[in-house]
Amino acid sequence: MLFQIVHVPIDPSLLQRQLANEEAGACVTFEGWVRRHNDGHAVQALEYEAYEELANKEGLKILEEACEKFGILNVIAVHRVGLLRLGETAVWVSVTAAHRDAAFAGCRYVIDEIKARVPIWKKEHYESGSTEWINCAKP
Amino acid sequence: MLFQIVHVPIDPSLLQRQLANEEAGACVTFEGWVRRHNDGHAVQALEYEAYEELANKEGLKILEEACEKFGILNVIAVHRVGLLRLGETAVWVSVTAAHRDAAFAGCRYVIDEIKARVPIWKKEHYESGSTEWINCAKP
Amino acid sequence: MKLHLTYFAILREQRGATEETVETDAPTARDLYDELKLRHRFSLPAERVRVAINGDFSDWSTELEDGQRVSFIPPVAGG
Amino acid sequence: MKLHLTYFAILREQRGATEETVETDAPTARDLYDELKLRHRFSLPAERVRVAINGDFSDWSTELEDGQRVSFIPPVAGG
Repeated sequence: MLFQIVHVPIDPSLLQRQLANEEAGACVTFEGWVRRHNDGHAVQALEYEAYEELANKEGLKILEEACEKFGILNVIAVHRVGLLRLGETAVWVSVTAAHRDAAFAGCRYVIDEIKARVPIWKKEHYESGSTEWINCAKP
Repeated sequence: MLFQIVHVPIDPSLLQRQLANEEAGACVTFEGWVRRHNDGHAVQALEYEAYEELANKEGLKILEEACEKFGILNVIAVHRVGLLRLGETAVWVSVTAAHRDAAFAGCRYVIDEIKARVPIWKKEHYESGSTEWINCAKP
Repeated sequence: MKLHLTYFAILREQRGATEETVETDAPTARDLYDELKLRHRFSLPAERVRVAINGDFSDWSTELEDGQRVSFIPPVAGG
Repeated sequence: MKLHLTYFAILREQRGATEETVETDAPTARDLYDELKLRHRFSLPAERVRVAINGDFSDWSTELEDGQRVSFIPPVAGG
């Protein structure tokens, strides 16, 4: 079980090798990529920032919950911070289990909870030159 | 959109590069691995066999259905045949979409339908020396 | 009529051959399977097998025609 | 008492600083946020912010103690 905040590009093949397990029949991986359009805006880059001390604690708590709830074998989740360009991977979550039901459910749980609970923030840089902290606009 | 039966080890990084797309915000990947235990038997190797002409047609039909049902951007599914050792990847399915709901649903649909409909067969070789064609035991 | 048969997996092993050409009067795919099941002692009842004709899934009730390629599909187990 | 504050994301930009040490009489975390919101014109109402004390999520009603590390957590947006 591993949760990491990284400041460099994510290397999936290196990470996935750590999940090798002869009892695992299924591996489900989620990747979040920087995409060009969000809510009709043309995005040029994304800036991610984390409160690392708290993010690591909360991230690990989510992975422990996933193991307990879904009986998965292992899980690695990595979130990148800093400036990301279009097409780059912002978050990578990979879950192994004996069977695919648990692997799918566990992977979905982990990414949903990361998005909802882990102190990471995203600023979109638009082609127009303006920027915006996502979810922080005035109510 | 690509469905393939291959006779050599699956190379995920090579395949996933074909899915790069600036409109994709989510990529969900399923891998089926050869695991040591099935139904209490100790497995030593798996032998997969396909009716390739029909498997390719039926596989592509499944991918088309997934695109239509879930509005995904792209999907690649590759199934390996021949003799596979423990830990090797038998099937690899990767789906891109703007958002993760569609990517998860599309990936799950494709692997479920492949298992149910595509003419591929699996023979388990046990440590005891015996073998068995899965799903083909007498009723 | 003459039909070209291909066998896969457990049926291939029970037949002891990957393909063969047969002469038959079986009117439908189902009749053909029943004939071959008896001859080669296939363990699978037709209810658990599907048929493909000329590379496409087909119905058991399809009338066979000379020169067709016929394959019997045991229960699949990909993934 | 003296508190060590760290700011992130939109609050860091609105404060114009990553961290600072403040002298305050605010009894609770909520009182402290209200005080700082007024002073620095933070746009986010407390209802949309969470508080962390010494590196753990905490309640707004927590009584503050001298020397604590306090962080305000704007709505998160990972992934």
